Amino acid sequence: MNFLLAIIIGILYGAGTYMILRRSLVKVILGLIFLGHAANLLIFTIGRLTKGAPAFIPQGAETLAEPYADPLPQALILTAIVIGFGVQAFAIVLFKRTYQTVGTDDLDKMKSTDELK
Amino acid sequence: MLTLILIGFAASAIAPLIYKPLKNYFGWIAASFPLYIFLSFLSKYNQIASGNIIKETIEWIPSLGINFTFLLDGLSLTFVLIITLIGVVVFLYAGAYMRGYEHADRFFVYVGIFMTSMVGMVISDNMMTLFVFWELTSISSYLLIGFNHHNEKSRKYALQALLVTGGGGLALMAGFILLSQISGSFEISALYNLNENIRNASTYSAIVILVLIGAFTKSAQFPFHFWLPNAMEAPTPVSAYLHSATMVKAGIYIIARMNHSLGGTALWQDTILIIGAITMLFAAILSYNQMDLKKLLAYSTLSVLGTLTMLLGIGSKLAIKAFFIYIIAHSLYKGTLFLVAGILDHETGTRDVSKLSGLRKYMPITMVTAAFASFSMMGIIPLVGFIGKETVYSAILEVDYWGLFLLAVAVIGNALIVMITILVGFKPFWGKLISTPKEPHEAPIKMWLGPLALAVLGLLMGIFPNVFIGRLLDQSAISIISEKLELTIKLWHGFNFVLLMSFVTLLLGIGIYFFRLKILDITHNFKLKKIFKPSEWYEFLLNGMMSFAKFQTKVLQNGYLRNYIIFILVTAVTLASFALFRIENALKITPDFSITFYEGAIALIIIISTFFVITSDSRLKSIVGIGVVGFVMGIIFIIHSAPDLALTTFAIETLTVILFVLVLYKLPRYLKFSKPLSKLRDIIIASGVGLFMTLMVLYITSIDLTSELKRFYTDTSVPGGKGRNVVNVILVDFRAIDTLGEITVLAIAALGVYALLKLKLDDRGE
Amino acid sequence: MNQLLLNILLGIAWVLLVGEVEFEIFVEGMIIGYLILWISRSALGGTKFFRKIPVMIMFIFYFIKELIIANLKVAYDVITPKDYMKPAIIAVPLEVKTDLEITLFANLLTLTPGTLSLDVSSNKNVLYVHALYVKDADSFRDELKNGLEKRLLEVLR
Amino acid sequence: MINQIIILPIILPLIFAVTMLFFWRSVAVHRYINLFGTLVSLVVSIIILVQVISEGIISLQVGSWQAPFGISIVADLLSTVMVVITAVIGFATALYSIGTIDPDREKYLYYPLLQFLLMGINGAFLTGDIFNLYVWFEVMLISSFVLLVLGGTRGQFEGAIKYVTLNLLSSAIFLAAVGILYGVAGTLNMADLARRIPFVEQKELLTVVSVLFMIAFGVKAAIFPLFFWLPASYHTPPVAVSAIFAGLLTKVGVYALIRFFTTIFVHDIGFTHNLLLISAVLTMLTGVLGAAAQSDFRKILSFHIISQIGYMILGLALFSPLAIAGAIFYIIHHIIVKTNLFFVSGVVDKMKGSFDLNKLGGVYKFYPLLGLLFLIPALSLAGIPPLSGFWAKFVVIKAGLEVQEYFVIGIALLVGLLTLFSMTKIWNEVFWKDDPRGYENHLDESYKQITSTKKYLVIAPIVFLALITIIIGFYAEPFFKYANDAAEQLINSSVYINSVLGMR
Amino acid sequence: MIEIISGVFLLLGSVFILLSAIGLLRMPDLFTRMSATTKASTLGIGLVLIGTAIFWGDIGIAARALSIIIFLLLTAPVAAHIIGRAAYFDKVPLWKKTHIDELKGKYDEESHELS
Amino acid sequence: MNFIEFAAYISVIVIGLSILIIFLRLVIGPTIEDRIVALDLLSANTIAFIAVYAIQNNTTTFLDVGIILAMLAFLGTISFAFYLERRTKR
Amino acid sequence: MMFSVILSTASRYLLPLLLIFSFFLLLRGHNEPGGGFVGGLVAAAAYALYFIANGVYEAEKLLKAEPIKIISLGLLIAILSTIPSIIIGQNFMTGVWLDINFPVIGKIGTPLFFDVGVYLLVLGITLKIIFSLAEEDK
Ligand code: NA
Ligand code: NA
Repeated sequence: MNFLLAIIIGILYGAGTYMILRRSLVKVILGLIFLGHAANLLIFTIGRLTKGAPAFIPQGAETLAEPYADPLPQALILTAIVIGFGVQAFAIVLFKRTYQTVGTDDLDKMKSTDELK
Repeated sequence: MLTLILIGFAASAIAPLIYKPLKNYFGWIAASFPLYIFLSFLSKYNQIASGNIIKETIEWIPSLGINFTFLLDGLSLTFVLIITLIGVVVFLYAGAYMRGYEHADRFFVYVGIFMTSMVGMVISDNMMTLFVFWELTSISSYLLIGFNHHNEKSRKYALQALLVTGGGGLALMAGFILLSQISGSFEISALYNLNENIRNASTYSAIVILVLIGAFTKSAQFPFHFWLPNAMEAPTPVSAYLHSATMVKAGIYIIARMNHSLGGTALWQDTILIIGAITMLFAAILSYNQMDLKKLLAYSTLSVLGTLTMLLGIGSKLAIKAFFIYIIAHSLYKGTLFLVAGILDHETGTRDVSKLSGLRKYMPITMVTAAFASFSMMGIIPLVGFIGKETVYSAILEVDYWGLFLLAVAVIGNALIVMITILVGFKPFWGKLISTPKEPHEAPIKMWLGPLALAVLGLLMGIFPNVFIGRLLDQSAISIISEKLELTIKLWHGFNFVLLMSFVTLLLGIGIYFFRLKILDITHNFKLKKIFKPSEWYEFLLNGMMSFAKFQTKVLQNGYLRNYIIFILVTAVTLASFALFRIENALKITPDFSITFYEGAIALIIIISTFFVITSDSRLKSIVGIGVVGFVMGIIFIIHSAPDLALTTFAIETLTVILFVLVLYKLPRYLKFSKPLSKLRDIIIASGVGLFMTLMVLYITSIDLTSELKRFYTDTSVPGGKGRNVVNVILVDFRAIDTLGEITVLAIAALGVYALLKLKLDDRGE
Repeated sequence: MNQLLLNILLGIAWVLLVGEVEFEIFVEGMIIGYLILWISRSALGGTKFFRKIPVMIMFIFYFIKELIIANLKVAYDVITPKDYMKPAIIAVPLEVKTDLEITLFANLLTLTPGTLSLDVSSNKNVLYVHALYVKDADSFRDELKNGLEKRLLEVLR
Repeated sequence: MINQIIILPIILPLIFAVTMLFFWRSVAVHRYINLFGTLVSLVVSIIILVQVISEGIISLQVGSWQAPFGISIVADLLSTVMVVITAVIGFATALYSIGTIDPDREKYLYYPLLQFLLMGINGAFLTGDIFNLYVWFEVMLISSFVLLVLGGTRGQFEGAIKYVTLNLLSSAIFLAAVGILYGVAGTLNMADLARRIPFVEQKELLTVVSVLFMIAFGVKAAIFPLFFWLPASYHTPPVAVSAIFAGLLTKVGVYALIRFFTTIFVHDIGFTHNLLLISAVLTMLTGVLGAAAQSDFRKILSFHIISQIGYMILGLALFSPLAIAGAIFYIIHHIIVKTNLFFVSGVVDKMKGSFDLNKLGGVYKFYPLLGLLFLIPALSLAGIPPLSGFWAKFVVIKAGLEVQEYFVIGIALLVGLLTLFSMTKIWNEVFWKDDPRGYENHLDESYKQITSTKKYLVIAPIVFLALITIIIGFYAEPFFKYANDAAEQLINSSVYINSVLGMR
Repeated sequence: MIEIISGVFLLLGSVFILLSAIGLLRMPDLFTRMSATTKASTLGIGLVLIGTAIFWGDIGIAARALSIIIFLLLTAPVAAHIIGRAAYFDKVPLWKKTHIDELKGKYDEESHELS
Repeated sequence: MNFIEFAAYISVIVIGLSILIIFLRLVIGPTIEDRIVALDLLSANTIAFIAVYAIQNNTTTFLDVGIILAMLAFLGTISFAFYLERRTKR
Repeated sequence: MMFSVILSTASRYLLPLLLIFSFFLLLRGHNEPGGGFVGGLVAAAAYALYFIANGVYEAEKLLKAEPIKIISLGLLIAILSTIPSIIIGQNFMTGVWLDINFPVIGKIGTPLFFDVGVYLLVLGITLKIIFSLAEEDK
C-alpha cells in the first residue's frame, strides 16, 4: 500500500497547504488538522509498514519474531497526535475568540499589528 | 597607566554625586582631576624625551589577544599632555560656563569619560583596546553634541556626528582585524618589523582604505567634514575641547600612528596628501559666508585638520616637524579662541559676529587673551603659530611635483583663516559698541584664567620653542616615520621666501576681510548645487535608507498571513526539492503497486473526503468530511498493525468533533473570499508541497532501514518494561519523558482554553 | 442493596471484559465497580432498575428476534420498489411512566419493524413515532399499545 | 548520581507549576512560588554549569535505558550555558512580572504558564533526542501561545493568529523531518545520529532532511524569509511576556540550528552552511531595515531581534571554531540585552502610557536613571565597546574576516551601524526629545498609583541585567573562553558521542 | 465445523450490512433511511461479531463481541431518535408520500418544548 | 483457501462495498443530517470490518478498537445532533 | 435548552459502562491496546456524553472535583512516579517494580503509576476544555 499511502500523504499535505492559505479562520484550522494527519501518516509510512502483526508480545513469551510492526514510530505518532490534539483544541478556541474580538474571520482584515505607522 | 584610566572613569562617575553640594567650587575641583593626570604624565617627560618607551600590559581578554597594553612614547605623550592640559582649562572654564545649564553634572560625566577615553586611546598599543577608547570618544561626543537635547538640531547633529564617526569606526575595526591577521597580534608594536609583510599582503589596500576611512571620519576630512560644523550645537567648552583641540585629532593621531606600518606606499601617502589638501582649501572657502563665531572657528579647524593630514601625506622630515608644531600650536590658540567665543556668547548673549563690536572696555582681559591667540592663529611672530605656519610652508616647498600648487592652496587657505581670525579675535572688541542682548561685562576668573594661560603658553612656546617642544619632537618622529628628525626648532629663519609667503598670506587675509561684504554681495545668489555637498549625500543616504527600509518592510511584513505562509512553504519546497534532485536517480523509484480492494476503497474515501472538505461550502460539511478523513486514518492504522494508534485517533477525532460543535455556531459562515487567480496560485503551491512529500515517501520507503531500536524494544519490553504492549511500554517507560512533556502540553492547552474563554481585557490590557 | 447488585454486575462485566474467569479478577472488578458506582452515584439516583437487569437481558434477546424480522422486512423494502410505503408521523399516548420505561419503550420501538421513535413530549405523555406503513393513525396506535407496550409493561411491572 | 541534577531544570519548573495549580486561586502564593522557583532554578543551573566546566559533558539516560534506546538528557557547555541564561531571564522576569502584570492575568495562571515555558525551554536545551526536542518545543510553544494571548486584547489576537499558525506550520515541518530522519538513519538520539551519519549511504537524502530541519528551526529562530510571525506578535502581549519571548524563544531555534548543524549535519557543509550564510546576511539586513522603518518602541526592538539572529546564524554558517564561539557569545549577550530593553520599554509605557515614539518624550529629564539603564543595553546591542555586544560582534566579524567572507562582513558592519541608528532613534525620541505637543509632562494615571515597592521590583531586574551586560563587557574573558570551549565541544562531536553513548 | 458456522455468520452479517447500505442510498428521505438502516446495520454487525466470537471460541473475545452488540443495541436507537428530532427542528423535508404528520406545529420554536 | 478464509474474503469485499455506498450517501447528502447518519453508519460498519480483518490476520488485538469505535461513534453522532439543535434554536 | 428524556436516561446508564471500560483500558494498557491516554479519553467521553445529555451544570455536579484539580493531580502523580527511582539511587524515571503479579494489570510499578497520572490528566484537560466552552455557551 506504500504507493497509495504516498499519494494520500501528498494529497493531505496539499490539502493542508491549500486550506491554510485561505482567508477564513475556520479553513485555516482545517488546514492545520490536515497537516497534522499528513505528518502522522508520513511518520507512519516512513517508519515502514507491516500488516497484521502488531508489536504485542504474546502471554508467556519473552519477545517477538519478525515480521512485526516497528513500535517506535507508533509511539512517536501517538505522542504527536496527543500533542497535536492539545494544540488544536487551543487553536480552535483561539480562533473563535479572535473572531469574537476582531469581529471578522477574514484574515485580510487582521493586519493591524503589522502595519507601519 | 590603567590605574589612571580607571581613576578617570571613576572620577567621572562620581561627578553627579558631588556636583550639587560643591557647585560653587566645582570648576576648581573638576580641573584638579585632569591636572593630576597631566602631572602624572608630565613626570614621565624626561624619561620619554631621552628616548625611553614605557610599556605596561594588563591582561583583559587574553584568549582573543585583547589586553590593556599601554605604550608611552613621544607621540602618545605629546597627545596626552595636550589632552590633559586643555582638559584642565576646559574643566575650570566649564565650572562657570555650565552653571546656568540644567544637569550640568551630566556634562562633567560625559567630558570626564571623554578625556579619559582620549588619554586611553593615545596610550593604547593594542589596536582593539585603542578602538574601545576610540568608540567611547565617539559616544561621549554624541552625548555632548546632544547636550541641549530639547533642541531638535542638537539631537539631529549629534546623531549625524555619531553615524559618520561610528561608521568610520566600524571600518577602522575591520582594518585593525585584517591588520592583526598579518602579525597574529593586536599589538601595534608587533607591526613594527613587519612593514614588508604588511605592504605585500593581499589585504593591504583594504586595510589602508578601512583605516583611513576611520581616520578621515573622525578628523572630519573631506568628504566626511560636514558633521564638524554641525557639531557646534554642543556647549562651547565641548567645541573647544572635543571638536577642535582633541577628539578631531584622534583621526590624525591614527594616521600618524599607523604611518609607521602602513605608510610609504603611493596609496597611503597620496590619499592622505590629496584628501588633506582638499579639506584644507575646501573648509576655508566654506567659511566665507559664516557669521557665527563658533561656525567660523569650526571651518578654520577643518582647514587646519586638512593641513595636518596633508603634512602626514608629504611625510618628509620637515613635514613631520611642521605637523608636530602645528598640532600643538593649533590646540593652544584654537582652544583659546573657542573659549573666548564662549565668553562672548555667555556674557553678551549672541555669537553673531555682525552683532558684536566695541567690547574692549567691558572685557579687557578677554580682549587680550583673544589677541594673543589670534596673533598665533594668523601666524604672527613671535607666537608659536608663526613657527607652525613657517614650517608648514617650508615643508610644502620641499614637495617637488605638487609643491607650488600645494603652496597656492595653503596660502589661500591660510589667508581665509586670517580673515576668520580677524572676525573672531578682533572685530568684537574694536570699533563702535553695538548693544547686545545681555549687558556685556567681563567674565569671571574661572572663565578667563584658562584661556589666558593657554594664550600666554602660545607666546612662551613661540619664544622658547626648544624648551617646550623640541625634546619630544624626535621621539615622536621615531614613532611616526621611525627616524629621528635631527632638525632644530627656531623662531626666526631669516628673510626668505617662506617669510614672504607668510606676509602675503597675512595681507591677503586682511584684504579679504575688508572686501568680505562685497564678495558676499557678489556671491549672494550663488548656491552650491546639492550634488557637490557631502552633507547632502549623507541626507540622501539616510533618507534613501529610510525609504528603502519602509518599502521593504511593507513588502515583506505585509500583514497577510497567507503571504507569510507562502514565503515559508515556497522556501522549504524549493530548497528541499533542489536538495532532492541533486540525488541521482531520485525519481527512479519502483514502489509496491499491489493494492487490495479495501485499500483502494480507503484511498478513494480519504481522497474524496479531502476534496469534499476543500470544496465544501459549509462549515459543518467540512467537519463531517474531516471526520471521515480522521476516521479512515484510524482504519489505516488498524490495517498496519497499530491498534493503539487507531484507538487514539478515533477518540481524538470524536473529541475534536465535540470541540468544533461547541465552538462552531459561534463562528461565521463561509464567505467566498479568494479570487480565482489567488486560488490558482494556492493550488500550485499546494501541489508542490504535496508532490514533494509524495516523492520523499516513495524514495525513502524504497531504501532499506536497519534500526537496532525496533529489536531492542521488543526484546526488552517484557523482561525490562514488564509489559507486552510494546508501544505502551515505550510511552510509559522507554520514552516516558516524552509522555511527561506531552501531558504537560495538554495541561497547558487546557489552562489556555480556560484563560482564553474567561479573561477578556480591553485594548489597553485592563 | 441495588448498589450491591449493580456492583456485582459490574464485577462480572469486568471478568467478561478481561476474558479470564478467576476469583482475583472478580475481586478486582468488584473494587473497580465500587469506585465507579461511587463516582456515578448521583447519575443513578435511587432507581429500582437494578433488580430488573436479568429480566431486561431476557427482553433484549426477545428483541433480537424482533430485530431479525424487522430486517427481513427492510431487506424487502430495499430491494423492491419503494412506492408502496406510506410513511407517517404518529403521536402515541404513553402508558409507561418512568424515564427508564419511556426510554426502553422508545428504543425497542425503533428496533422493531417500520418504526422510529422521534421524540417524547415534554410532559412525557406522548411518544411521536415515524412509521413506514401506516394506513390510518388510530389503528397504528392501537397496534402499538396492544403489542409492544403491553408486553413491556408486563415485564417491567 | 550527581548527573541526576541535570534533569532538575526540566522537572523543577513542572513541580513549581503544579504546586501553583494546587493553589490556583491564590495569586499571592503564585508570585512567591514563581520567584522562589526561578531563584532555585538559577542556583541549580549554576551548580550544573560548575559541574560541566569541571567535569566535561554530563549525560543522563532517563529510565536507565542505555542510549540510544531511551532518551538521553545531555548537558554540554552550550546547553548548560543556555540553561543558566534561561534561569537568569526567568528570575528577572519573575521580579518584573510582580511589578507589572495586572492582577487579572495573574489570576488566570500567568505564573504557572511562565514556569511551563521555562520547562519547555530547558527541555529543548538539555535533551539529546530529536523527538524529545520536538516535545519540548511544543511545551514551549503552547505555553508561549497562551502567554501571548492571555488577556485577550484585539492586538494580542491578531498577533497570535500569525504566531500560532506559522509556528504550527514549522512544528509540522519539524515533525515530518524527525520522521524522515528516523526513516533514513533509524535512530533518534543526537549522539547516535552524529555517529551514524558518516556511514549513511544516502548522504544527499540527509541533505534534504537537513533542509527541512533548517526550515523548521529557521521559523522558530526567525531567520529570513521565515521570520514574519515575530514582528507581527512580539509587541502585543504585556511587556514581561514580550521580554521573555524576545530573550529566549528565538534563541531556542538558534540553539537547535547550532546543535543540528554542528553535531549532526556536517556532511554537506558546502550546501547547508552556504544556505545558512545567505539567510544570515538577508536576516541581518531585513531585520535592521525593518527596525529602521518602525516608530514603535517595541516594534523596533522586535525587528532588531531578527537582525541580531542574523549575526548568530552568521557565526554558525561561517563554521569555524571562532565563529561558532562568536555565535554563542552573541546569544548569551543578546538574551540579556534584549530582555532588558523590553523591560525598559515597559517602564516607559507604564509611565507615559504608550510605546509610540511620536507620543513619547522627556523621559531622560524625568527619570535620568532609566536613561542610563536604557543606554547600557541599547549601546551594547549596537555593539559599542566595551559592552557585551561589542565583543559579540567583534568575534563574529573577526571570524568572518579570517575565512575571507569580506562581502558578508561588510554587510554585518553596515548592519551594526544601522543598529546604532535605531537605538539612538529610540534614545532621541523617548529620552532626549521633550514631550510632544499635547503630551507635555504627561504621566500615565496608572503610574501614579503604582506603589514604590512595585517600582523597585520593576527596576531591580533592569539593574540586574544591566550589571550582567556590563560584567560580560568588562570581564569578557571567561565568557569568551567558555563560548570557545562550547564551540570546541560542538565541532569535535566525538566527545559528545562518547559521553552519551559510552564506549560502545 | 466451527469455522463453517462462523463463516456463515460472517456472510450473513455482511449481507445485512450491504442491505443497510443500499437502504441508506435508496430510501427517499432521511426518516425512511434511518428507519431502514438502524435495524439492518445493527443486526448485520451483530451477526459478524457473533461469527467472530464463534471463530475464536474464547470467552474474552465473546465477551467483547457481546459488549459491542449490547452497546450498539443501546445506542443505535438513541442516536436515531436524537438525529431524527434534530432533523425535524432543522426542517429536513419529509418524503412527499408521508401522509400524516402529527408532530407538525407541536414544537415550540423558541424553547424546543414539545407539547 | 478454506471456507472461513473465503467467507472472510467475501465479507471484507462486501463490507468494503457497503462502506463505499454509505460514503456515497455522505458525499451526496443532501442534508447535513443525512451525512451524519452516514458517518455514524460508516463507523459502525468499520467495527464489522475490524472483526473480519482480525480473523483474516489471525490476531485479536484489534477487537477492542471496535468497542471504542462503537461508543465514540455514538458520541460523535450525538454531538452533531446537539449542534444542529443549537443551531436551529433561536 | 430542552433535553431529551431518552438520551438523558441512556446517558445515566452508559456513564458507568464507559467508565468501567476506561479503567479497563487504563489498567491493561501495558499488555494490550489501551493505556492511560485512551483510558482518560474514554472517561472524558463518558462525561462529555453526560454533559450533552444533561447540560454542563449536571455534568459538573456529577464530576464534583474542579477539572483543574484533576489536571494538577494527574501531573502530580506523574511527577511522584519518578521519585522512587531517585530514592533507590537509580537514574531518573527508572521503572521500580513490585515483584507481585496482579491479574489484568500484570506487575505493579512506577510506569503504571505514571500512566494513572496520564489518565487523570487527560480526563481533567478534556473536561476543562469542554466545560469551559460549555459555560461560555450560556
Ligand atoms: Na529573541
Ligand atoms: Na523569540
